[in-house]
This record gives sequence, C-alpha cells and structure tokens, in this order.
Amino acid sequence: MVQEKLDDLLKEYRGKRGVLLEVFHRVQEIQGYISPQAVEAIATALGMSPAHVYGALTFYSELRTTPPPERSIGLCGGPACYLRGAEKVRQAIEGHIGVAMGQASPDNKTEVKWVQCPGICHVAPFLTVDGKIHGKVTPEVVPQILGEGKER
Amino acid sequence: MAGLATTFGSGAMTNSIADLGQAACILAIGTNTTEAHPVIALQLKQMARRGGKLIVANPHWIELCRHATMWLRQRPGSDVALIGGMMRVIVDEGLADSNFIQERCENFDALRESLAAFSLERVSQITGLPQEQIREAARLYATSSSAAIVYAMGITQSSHGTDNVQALADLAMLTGNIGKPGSGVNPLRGHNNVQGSCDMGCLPNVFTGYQSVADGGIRERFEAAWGVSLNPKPGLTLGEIFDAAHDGTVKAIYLVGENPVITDPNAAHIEEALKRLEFLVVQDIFLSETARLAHVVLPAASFAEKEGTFTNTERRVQRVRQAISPVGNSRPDWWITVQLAMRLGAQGFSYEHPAEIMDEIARLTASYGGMAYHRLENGGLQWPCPSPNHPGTSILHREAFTRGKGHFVPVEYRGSLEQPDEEYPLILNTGRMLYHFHSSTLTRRVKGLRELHSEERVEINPQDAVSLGIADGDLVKVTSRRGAVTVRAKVAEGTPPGSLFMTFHFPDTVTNLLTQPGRDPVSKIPELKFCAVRVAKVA
Amino acid sequence: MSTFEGLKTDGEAAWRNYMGDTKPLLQVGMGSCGVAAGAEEALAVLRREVTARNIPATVSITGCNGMCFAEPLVMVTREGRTVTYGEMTPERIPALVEEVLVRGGVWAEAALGVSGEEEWQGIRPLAETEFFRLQERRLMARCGVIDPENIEHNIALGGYAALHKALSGMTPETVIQEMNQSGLAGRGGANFPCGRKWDFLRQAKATPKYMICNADEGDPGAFVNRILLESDPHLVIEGILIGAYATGAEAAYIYLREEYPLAARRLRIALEQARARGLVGDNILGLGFKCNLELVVGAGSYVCGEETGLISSIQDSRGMPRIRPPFPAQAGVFGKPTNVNNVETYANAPLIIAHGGQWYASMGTERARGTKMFSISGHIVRTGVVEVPLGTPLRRIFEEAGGGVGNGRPLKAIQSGGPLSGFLTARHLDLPLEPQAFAPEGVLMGSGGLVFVDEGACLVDMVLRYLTFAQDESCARCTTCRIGTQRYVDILERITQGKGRPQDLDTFRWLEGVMRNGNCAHGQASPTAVISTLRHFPEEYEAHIREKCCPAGVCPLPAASPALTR
Amino acid sequence: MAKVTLTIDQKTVEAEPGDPLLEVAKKAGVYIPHLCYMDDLPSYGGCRLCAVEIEGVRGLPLACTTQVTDGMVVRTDTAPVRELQRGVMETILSEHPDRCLTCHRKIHCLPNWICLRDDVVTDRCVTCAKNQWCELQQVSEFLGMEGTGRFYEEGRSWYGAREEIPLERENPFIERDYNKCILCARCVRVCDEVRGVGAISVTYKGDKARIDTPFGIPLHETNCELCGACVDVCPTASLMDKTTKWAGLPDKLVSTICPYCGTGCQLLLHVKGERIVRVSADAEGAVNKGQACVKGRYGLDFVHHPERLTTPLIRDNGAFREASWDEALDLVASRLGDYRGEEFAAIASSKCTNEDCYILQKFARVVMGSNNVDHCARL
Repeated sequence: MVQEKLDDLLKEYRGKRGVLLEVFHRVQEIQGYISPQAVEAIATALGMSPAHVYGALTFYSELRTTPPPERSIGLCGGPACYLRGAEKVRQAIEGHIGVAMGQASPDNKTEVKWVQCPGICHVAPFLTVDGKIHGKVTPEVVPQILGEGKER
Repeated sequence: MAGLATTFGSGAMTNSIADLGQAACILAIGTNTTEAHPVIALQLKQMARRGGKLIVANPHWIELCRHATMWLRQRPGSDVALIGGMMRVIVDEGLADSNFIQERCENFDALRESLAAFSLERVSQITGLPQEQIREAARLYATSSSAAIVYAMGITQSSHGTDNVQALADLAMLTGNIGKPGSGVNPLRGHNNVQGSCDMGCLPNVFTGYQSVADGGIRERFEAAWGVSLNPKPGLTLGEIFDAAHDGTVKAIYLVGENPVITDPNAAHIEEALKRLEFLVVQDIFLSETARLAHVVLPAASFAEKEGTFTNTERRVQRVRQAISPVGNSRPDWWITVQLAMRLGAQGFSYEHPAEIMDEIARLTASYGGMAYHRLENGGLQWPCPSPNHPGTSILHREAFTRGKGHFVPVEYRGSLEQPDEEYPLILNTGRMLYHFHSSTLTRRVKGLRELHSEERVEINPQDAVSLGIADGDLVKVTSRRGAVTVRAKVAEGTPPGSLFMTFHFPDTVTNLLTQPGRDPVSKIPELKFCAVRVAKVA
Repeated sequence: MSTFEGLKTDGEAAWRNYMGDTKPLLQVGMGSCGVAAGAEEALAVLRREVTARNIPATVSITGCNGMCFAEPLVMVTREGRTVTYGEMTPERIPALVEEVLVRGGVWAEAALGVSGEEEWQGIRPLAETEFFRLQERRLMARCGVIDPENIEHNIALGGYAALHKALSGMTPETVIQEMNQSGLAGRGGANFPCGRKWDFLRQAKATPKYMICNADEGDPGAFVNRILLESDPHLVIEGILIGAYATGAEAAYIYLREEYPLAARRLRIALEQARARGLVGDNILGLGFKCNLELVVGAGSYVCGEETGLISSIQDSRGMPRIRPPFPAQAGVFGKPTNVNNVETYANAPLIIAHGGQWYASMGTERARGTKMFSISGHIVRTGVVEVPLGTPLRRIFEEAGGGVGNGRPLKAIQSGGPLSGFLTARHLDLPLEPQAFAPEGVLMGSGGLVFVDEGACLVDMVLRYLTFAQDESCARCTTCRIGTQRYVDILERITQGKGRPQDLDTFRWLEGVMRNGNCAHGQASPTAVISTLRHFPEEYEAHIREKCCPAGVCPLPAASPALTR
Repeated sequence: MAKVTLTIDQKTVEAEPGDPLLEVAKKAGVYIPHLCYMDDLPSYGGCRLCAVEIEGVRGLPLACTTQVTDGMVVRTDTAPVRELQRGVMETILSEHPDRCLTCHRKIHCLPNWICLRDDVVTDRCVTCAKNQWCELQQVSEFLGMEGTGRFYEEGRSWYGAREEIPLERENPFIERDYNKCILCARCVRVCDEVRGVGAISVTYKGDKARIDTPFGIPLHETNCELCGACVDVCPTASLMDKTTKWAGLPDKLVSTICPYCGTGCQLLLHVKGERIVRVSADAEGAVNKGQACVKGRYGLDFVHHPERLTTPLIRDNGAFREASWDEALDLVASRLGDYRGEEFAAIASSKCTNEDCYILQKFARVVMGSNNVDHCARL
C-alpha cells in the first residue's frame, strides 16, 4: 500500500530537479517518515546517490528518519516563550510524562521536542500536541493538556 | 577486433581514455563499465557530470544508468537491430555527416541499402524498445558535437560480435565521429595486456604489429631478423587448438598463465582435450585448475617481481617495474621461455634484460618503432609511435583511416544461435563483477575480496522469481543443453525479465559448463553472453 | 486571456458585493496568530450561530491586521464602517452575535476601534489607538481587510495595478530606475540597495534567470513576513513579478519555511488564482511577459534563510551556504543568474511602481527610506506587528504600540535582528529605527524582529539559548562555525553553572575573531549575542564568573553574591 | 586567455586567470596550510585555514576561493595570517586528540616505536596509526601548534565528556573512525565528484554533523566500490586501510601498472623489505591520475599468498613432485623437442608482459616452427 503510493509518487517526479524537498514532504505524508527504502527509491528516481539524498534529509530538522511516535509534544524554543516561562513548562512536561526533551519514550509512544518559533508570540509560551496549539501554558496546566499516563 | 579492422584497418580503441571525458555524448553499449573498468567509468561519469549526454544501452540496469541521460534496455542479442535503427533514423532525418562520408569513406550506398530492412517498426519489435526512444537516442548521438562509442564484451562475446562491431563502426563514420577528440569507437579490453599480447603477435596469423605470417615479404623480414625460416601457414586459434587437442592432432601444449578449464565456454570439452595431450606444460603463479592437468608446472614470477611493459586498452605502453624479488624459486616468464629455447638449441635468445627484448620488438614492429624503456619512464607512449622522436598517438584515423578509406559494411540482423524455447525458456548472460577478476585465480586469494563475495549468485528478475517460486537466497539449479550448475539465487530488479545473469569468477560454480561454444565466424569469439537455460529451485 | 481592465472590473464588483450594503459582513482574523488563539473554533461558532438564528450576514475570514495580542479578532462591517473586536474567543461569540447582529448595535467594551477617521457609535477610530497611531500602513494596507484567499479583493483594492503599469508602460530599465530612486534597501537584514541588486541580475548574460523570494523567516521572534504572506499574499507575488520583469527572470521561486503551513496554504491558493487569471505564467496579462512562479517549502533549517543556503536547498542539496565567488547574480540556482530578496522587499516594489520612487523616498529618513514592519514580542503588553516609517524611535514602538513591559519590572534589554545579532540596553530606546543607527552599537536592526526583555531575565542564560540555536543550525561546512559555536555553548554553560573562569571572556573575544573568518553570516555573526552583551552588560558576566551568582535568579546559582548578602 | 602575473611573498608568479590562488602558490613553491582543498576540484572552503593577505582586499581572504588576477600582491606569512591560522587550528584541535603534538618525547620517537610514556593509554600518539604521516599533524607542526591550547578540557572537546563514535570496520578494506574526523568533506567530495559514486555524505548539522553512509549502514552494503579514494585524501586517521594501517612508512615506493583489467592504472607499491605492505594509486598515472579500483588497491595480496608456486613441479606417477629448474627445464625441452611443427601449440597469457608474450610467440615460431599460438583475448 505504502509502497504503491511511493512508486506512484516517484513516477511523478522522475528525472526532475528542484523537487527533492517536495518529495520529502510527500513521502513523509505517506509514510510518516522517510525510510531507507524510500531514500533508495528517491535516489534512483531523481538520479542521485542514496547518500546525497540522506545527507539532505538529515540536514532538515523536520524530516524524520525513523517512524513517528504516536504522540508528538512540541514546545516552542523561541525567545518570547523562553521569556514567558517555557523552561518551567519543559520541566513540567518532562516531569509529567517522564521523557526528556529531545527524546522519545522507549516504546516510541511519545516524543518531546523543541519546535522552531512560528511567530505566534502572543500566546507564549505554547506547546503543541500532534500539531494542536495550546497557548499561554503554565506548568500547572501541563497535566491537564497532556492527560494521564506517564510514559515509562 | 576483426570488425574494426575491416572497417578502419585497425582493431584498437580509436581514442583515449582521458579523451572520453571530453566527449559531448557517449554511447556505452555492452559494457558494465563501473564493474569491469571502474577507472574508465570515471571518465564516463565525469562527462555526464559536465552536462554531456550519456546513452547506456544494456538489457540490465547497471550503476552507470544512474548517470545516464537515456537508458535503452534492448533485448539481449538485439544490438545490431538497435544500431541499424539508429542509423536509419540518422539517414532519414538527414543527420548524417555527408562531407565525412564523401571524403573519408567508401561503400556508403551498400550501407544505405541495407538500412532499408531496419524500419523502426521492425527494430522496435526486435529490440523491445519504443520507437521514440530509438529516435531520441539516434538524434542525441548524431547531433552532439562529438560522440564516442564505448563497448566491451557485451558486444564482442556474441555469435554475431563482428556484426555488432561493424555496425558501431558504421554508426560512428556515418556521423563523422572518427578521428577527432571526444569521438571514436572504443573497445574496452578485459585484461591488463590483451592489447599487448595481440600486438606482440600471440595470434596464429600474425607476427608483431599484426603483420601477416602468410605475407612473404613480411615473413622474409622476420626470417632475416630471427635467422630461421618460418612456417607460412597461419596456425590454429584457441578454440581450434583445443579441438585439435581433442582430436589428437595437437599433441603438446605450452600454456602460460591461463586457466581455460574455467574461463572457456564448454569447459568440460576443454578439460577432456587437455587430458588427451601427450605433453602439457603449464607456467603460472598458482596451481590453477588447468595446471593440475599438466605434466610439468613451471613457477612464474608475478607482475611485481619483474620488469617489462603492458599495453593498455588505449594502446598505451607502460612500464611494469620490479618491486620485490621473485617469490621462492619462481622466475619471470620471459626468462623461463628463453631457457627452454636455449635448451632446444635456438639462436637469438640471449637477453640480459627485458629492455633488450623491447628494442627487438621496436625494430620489427612499425607501430612500436619509437618505443624504448627510457622513453616510457613518465606515463608511457601510445602506439603508433614509429620513430624515436614520435610523441605517440592519442587519436587514430585523424587524417585518414589506417586502411585508407573507412569502409561501410552493410548491416544485417541475425538472431543469437540458441534461442530460448519451451524447454529452456530463459536467456543466460554472463559477465564480471567489481570484486573479482576472470577465473578469480588472483582475487579469491585476497582475503577481503573473498570475504565480500565468495560464491556465485544467479541474478533473476523479481517477476520471474515469483512465477518460478524462487526467493532471494534459494538454492537453484540452472540447466542448459550442455550442463547444469547449482547456485544461490539473487533476486535483482536490474536483471530484465526472461534473463538470468551469472559471473564466471568462481571455480566452485563453473558457469561455463552452461555456455555454448558457438563462435563468431570471423573473430572466433564464443557467444558467452547468450544461451538458453532453465532454472528451478532445488528442493 | 484576461485583460487587466477586465480583472479590475470583476474584482471591484466582487468587493462591492462582499462588503455589501444590505447584509453585515463578519470577518474572523485567520492568521496563524488568530488560529493559535482559537479563531477556528470562533469561526465555527459564529457560522453556527448565524445559521441557527437565521441571521442575514456574510461570515468570512481575513488575515491578521497586526494586533496579534487581541486575537481572535472579528471585524464587523456595516454601513461601510468596520469595527474590530478583540479576544473574540468561541465563548464570547454568542454575545457578539447578540449585541451586533440581533440587536444591531455595537459592543463597545469589546471594540478595539473603527475604520475611518471619525468616531462611530461611540467607538474611536482604530487609527487613533496607541497601537496604530504611530503606524504608516502601506504594506499592510490590506492586512486584516481583505479575504486573503480571494484574489479579487486584492485586485479591487489596487493589487496588480503596479504590475500592469510596469508591463504596459515601463521598460525594465525604468523599473530599476524607480527602484533606485526609491532608495529601497533589502529588508532581510543586509540592507543592500534593491535596485542595484536587480541591476546585477539584469546585466547577467546567462539564461534562464531566476528570481527568488526568501520567505524563510527563521529568526525566532520575527514574524513580519508571516503576517504579510498570510494576510495579503498577492502583494508579494506582484512584487516578485515586477522584479522578474525588471531583471529578465523567467522563473521564480518562493522559498517558505515549513513552520508557516498557513502561509503555504495561502500562497498555493494565491498562485493558483493568479495563474488562472493569467497573472503568472507564459504570457502575463497578455503583454508577452513570461514568468513561472513555484513555491518551495523548506523542512526546518535556519541557514536556508541565507541566500546561498536557500539556493542549495532549492537545488536538491543540503541547504549549505555556498562559497563565493561565484555570486548568485552570476551563478545561482542550477548555476544560472539568480536574485534573492526578502518578502518585505518584494512587497515594497508594487508601491514604488504605483506611486513612483520619489513618493516612496519621501517617507523615512535620509539614509533609510520607506516604512518597515516590525514584530514586537517578549516582555511587552501588546505583541504584534506594526509598520512604521524608518527612523521612528524605538521608544515609541516599545511604549506606545507595545504598551511597555506591563508587569512592573523595568526593561533590561532589547534583542533585535535575531540570532546573528545581539542585545541593546534600555538606554538605547531612543535610537531611531534605521540600520545605520544600530550598527555602531554592535547590533543589527535586522529583518524586523524586536524582542523586549525585562529585568527578570538572565542574559547569560538567554545568550546561551541563542548560541545553542546557532550551534544546532550550523551547516557544518566551516570548522570555525561548527566548532566555534560549540565552544561558546560549552563555556556559556559552564558560566551559568558557576564554573566560569576569568579568562573565558577573553576567549569569547578571541574566538569571535577566528569565527569572523567563516564563509557566511551564520558563522561570522553568531558570536554577536555574546559580544554585544559583553559590551553592554558586562556586569552580568562578572556576576556569574566572579561572584558565582545569577542576579536574575534564573541560573542554578545564588541570586546575589554571598559576599553581598553577608 | 593571456596569463596573469602576481606576486606571492615577493615571488613573481605567472598563472592562468581565475586559477585558485592556493594552487598557484603551491606550484610556485609557496605552501599555504590547508586541510580541505584538493587539487583540480572545486574549493570547499571548509577548513578556513588557507587565509592570506592580499593588497587592497579587506580582511584575510581564503587562498582556495580566491581566483588570481593580474597584479595581485599576496602575502602568506604575516603575523595576522599566522595568528588566524593558529586560531583556526586551535579550534579544529579542540575536537581532536593532540598527544602527537604535546608529547615531550616526540622529537626522539620514530614511527611505530613502542611508547614508554606513562600517559592515558587511549590517546597516546602511538595509538594513532597515522602518526608521522598525518596531514593534520604536519599542518600543526608547520604552524607551531603545541596542542589544543585554550580549549584543553573544555566541555565536549576531545578531552572532555565527548561521546565516542563507534568505529566502522565491518567491510574488509576501509576502517572509519570519525572520532578523528575534522569534517573537511574531502572523502565525500572525492567519492562524489571524482568517483561519481557518492556512497557517503555529510549528514546532520551543527554538533551532530558527521560523515556517514545512508542510515549508517556499513560501507560494503552501500553503493561504495571500496576504491579507497577516500582513504587517500583523508588528512587525519579517520579513514585508514584496514589491513595495512599499522604497516608504517615503506622503504621504497615502486611505480608499476595494475595487473587486472585493461585500463592500465599506475599503482604505487609500498615496499618494506621483500613485502608489498600497501598499495596506493599513483597521482602521476597517465590514465588513472591518482585513482584505482578495489582490485588494484586492495587486491594485490595474492603476490604473497602461501599457495604461490615457488618451485617447478613434475608429475610422477600421477602426483606432482618438486624439482630443480635444471631438471624441469631439461625435461620440458626434451619432451617438446618431439613435437616440433604443428603438433605443438603455445597458449599465451594476456596477463603477461609484452616481453613475455613476444618471447613466447617467437619461441613457438622460431624454436617449434608452429604458428599455433593464441591467447584468451576473446574472453
């Protein structure tokens, strides 16, 4: 299924240039990440070496080389969030779910990561859960947002 | 190499390796360059990197395809049709170089007439390629400012190898792609010194520099130089020698550094032939499968233990230098042969050093006339190098062809000798891989290379694998009309449906038990790239 | 092929219909700032209320008008006057509907202001509010006014007229002349004269030429480009096309950072609409000008905001800034001549062409012409985006538009220009907002991000964050940048842990000199945060290193020196 | 195009306009320290070492990215240049062991001597196989570096709490130790730009940046051809020939031609006593210009293989026995004497030298009177 979608997708881009980022985005949409097989296939379709593709892939923080976790928690690392208490929110998140910033739980259920500042500084500090934004977060509301269930 | 000789008057690579990188377009056909000639492949990749057009024609997906502008996946054995089709497009669309044809070539009308049979409909049918692709390839090749053809054993090891080569030569002449930088017809030789051993007259019909033994004048010169009278009758070719050994007409063989029991087609026949000899002496650096059949084995020194020269595929004569003393009691080949000659009472075999042998070669061979060791110190010289001040020749046929005018040979498509049928439905192709060489006499004695690949694999397309119930790594039996081998399967996307691929590197799997002995009528090269087989999983 | 006149007529009709004489128009501010504050839910509730109660009203969307602090915004237009309501969270929407639609009045307590110059139903004009009164809204004229997903609105309010003017009545040379005359300098931070840059590309021989819009607004705390792209994407597209015409570029890319998905969506819609109307493509407006415009979305890399990093990224490679020479104007994307400008730079072009370079140059200061957008955030009451004439004192932005710190603590520092720039002190509030005034203080004015920092923050710790960012985003080409940023991080970390050594400050200055030798601005300038704070806030470092204390109480150290408490 | 004339350290030099200054200086005999530049390849500008002073140019531009122009006046040995170069070097060395520079005994030590110093075992210079033939070490010594300097024991620098990167030595020929890597990307560029393979790439960014294969798989599972070109260009001990890294410096280098395919690559045999301890591609090679393939570079061990034939063998009652040359040659000569004429055939080898081949066919024709001589050119 995923393989077929990938094949169809790559047919569309075969031999083109200036499309690698778009291909990455679309493959990630299909697979949730960019697998070793996908890197091979992209390389063949676009006439590059697999290492070139992988080098580019790992250059970008938003592209995944491993399957995505079930739940992704992001905390903004921008200055407004920092100034408005993101550090304390980070500690609250880590304390609540038991996963350190920049890590995923061993079962890959939950990850916690810094996200780049998207310029919505009026809701600082904010966190995202699977893309949904929770603004003006305080350490006290973190358990409410993240719900029960400490990741071990 | 007979094909090129007919057309141009010389069978060697017309241009140089470095020159390939300068081409605007390269047609690489019947060559898996990155595996078999990795360093030459660098030039092809450089050319593509600089924006040149690389056309890869190969039934198999090869690494070079990654760098190619076009990949033509013609059916095995359909090269003449493909080239004929390209020529037809070039002529029909007025892309031929009529000045070049008029001034430098002859017999064009015959070629043009022969192209009548190469309508794109028919060519497309034979090759399995869309007409548009053939057209595009023809245009790409013909309209580039310079276009080179590179080929290797995929073209020559065929029952119609001479046809293949002549068609390529026609294609080059048709577009004026001869005698200028970045062009030409460029066979890539398999062994370090194939070119040299041919140049040196290790052929039954010629002395050094392709001087015919049947030509009285030439023979007289050699008789004068060597101080004997010489046999005017051309000798037997390799295959004929083994046949004659089988029949008993040849009774003694002095075999140096070869392992035909593994490398020749129809290996069982060869082994039998050698066993029937009254006397076999083998001279080698290892006790090869063939040496095991000998009456006497003479230990030779390796390349690192002697002085000499090799002539590479671009006709460049380069110095081989001694790095260490001969291992054990081994001796350089020339020295051993000289000892035998002296013991047999011959005159004219007293050499102190290989440099003296080269001086004798230069005296007797026009194209080597200007070669001498002191001139070969820095990078060697490319023949023809007729005189002591001549700088060597990087591009042949610049002003005129060696034979005068370039001779167009009409093309005719012939199928391979053994077509697949119900009983043997698949085509077996054989070739080389990067990590081993020939019968792997040398490479399997290198630990690391052996670690990487130590056994034969038969490559099979995923489609065929599925329909035959074969999985990657399964043990399968490959059977032809001549024999069978058992080998592990490797399911490979790059192998075309209906085909199998094996190397001939591993003595445990004698691939050449399967291949067929049919040879090209002119060049006598066996059809190693095409035979009908069947494959089945071993229960 | 549509003529411009036809498009204009259609646009105006659509706009009239939209604004409506009979039915009230309700627009929810759907910038990502609005969405973050709950605008999507607010819109849903509004739609539901209007439908359920069967009220004749048009419910639509608009972009952000810069008042992010008051999101979600709802603009209600009736009788030609638009009242902007702030903090219209889903819970407050029913009340709004009740007050404004059912009763037909206004909700004065929730109203931020009204359009136009006079008071209306007891609501003062928005333009007179503290947030607006220092602003000169040119680039942002349509932000928060039109539906950004509707090209007709943009055209009705003057969009694409400048492009039409250039294509139908000006040569590329005269376009560049106007640009030169305007004095417009690049808004991305480098401040290079735009007209001259375009002229380089125009004079390049090789073809095709490429025009690239740098929408990789990566500076944390900067979001002026986001507001423009989300609220009036066609303004930017028009500017790029004018640039392409002036330079002879046949192809253009907008390189957008991936953190702006809504801007990507708006740009895709805008491009589709523009293509459908012959405003982008092979024969633009039937005037024989060809320019294809593609959107490329990044994937999370700060250095792709550097123009050559961006070019590498478009070209299917790691977004590593390149070695110069060759410069992009000689060999950029795919080895062809290329020009890269920032979003806001392009957005100025239609204004300059429509009104003339002279007109444009009359705004701003002698050495910095025109208006500039700034995003203000951090310790400030009103977070948002303003557009002011260059030369406006920083203080007015902080105190009037921003409303000051607002928490009782005094202002300590101002971070301007992102991670490759540094920190100013409260003493610098009287600096005029022009790049030339910032430079002597060792800081860049930058692309428009201004972050205000109060006394509660520890600058050593904050600088450590900036350097960590610079380190994470180093492309890894230059040893000086890749390793130099790591050493800064190591030493800063040590200092915040009370393990600072006196010679560390000397190492900082020395290492900056080594890093100046880097290839691109990232490597050269990432020590600026350290160096500028060393210059303006030496006491913070002294306290951490000598006294082993963190006066702000942020670092895991005593808040005051043991010596002092004794 | 007309040549340009420039001055480098008071030397007047002629060059092609547009040539990289670094290369022009090198040809003129002026050494400018560098670690990432490679001849004939586009400049990478990564190591930042090759700074110079150019009259009329601001700052200290890099010699590798500067294209020479007429009248250029260049100085490579001024105090600001050296100070910057040492600064860059100090930065690089903060991520690299520096014991080979700091040991007080190094002046007395020859390659591969056993270290008697009592020091941390894992980073003594003798644990580095590249000691004394390391480019990084040479540049350090040229610049008079005395070690890591001010970053010694800093955070994540080499002597700090740096996490060790596991070695990759699964493939038989190339050993990769990225703990010693300075990310000059020479290996990546030679693999991509010269070899057209691209098996490795710079991956990730910032402090996570590392040269790697896709997903870190072993080299031999990638499209790597194990040609060793990366090992040749590595300026540190990151990439080493796995089997011969400890062979040390050779007694002599012998230039010869590869015995495998028909390309004719010129190789350098590194010889110690009667052993070939390492093989590299000869930069002077007319065809290969410093390149080779896995067989040429790593496939010549057969020369020393124990199965080499070292003495003539004569079959006696079905089995071979060793014999002296005289005995074997006499026997062969006497037997062959019986088959003069067309009963005799000689089969030559396309692996032998021209001289060997010439002599063999001359033997067949002159001594044996037979034209039955052929070889395996057709295979």
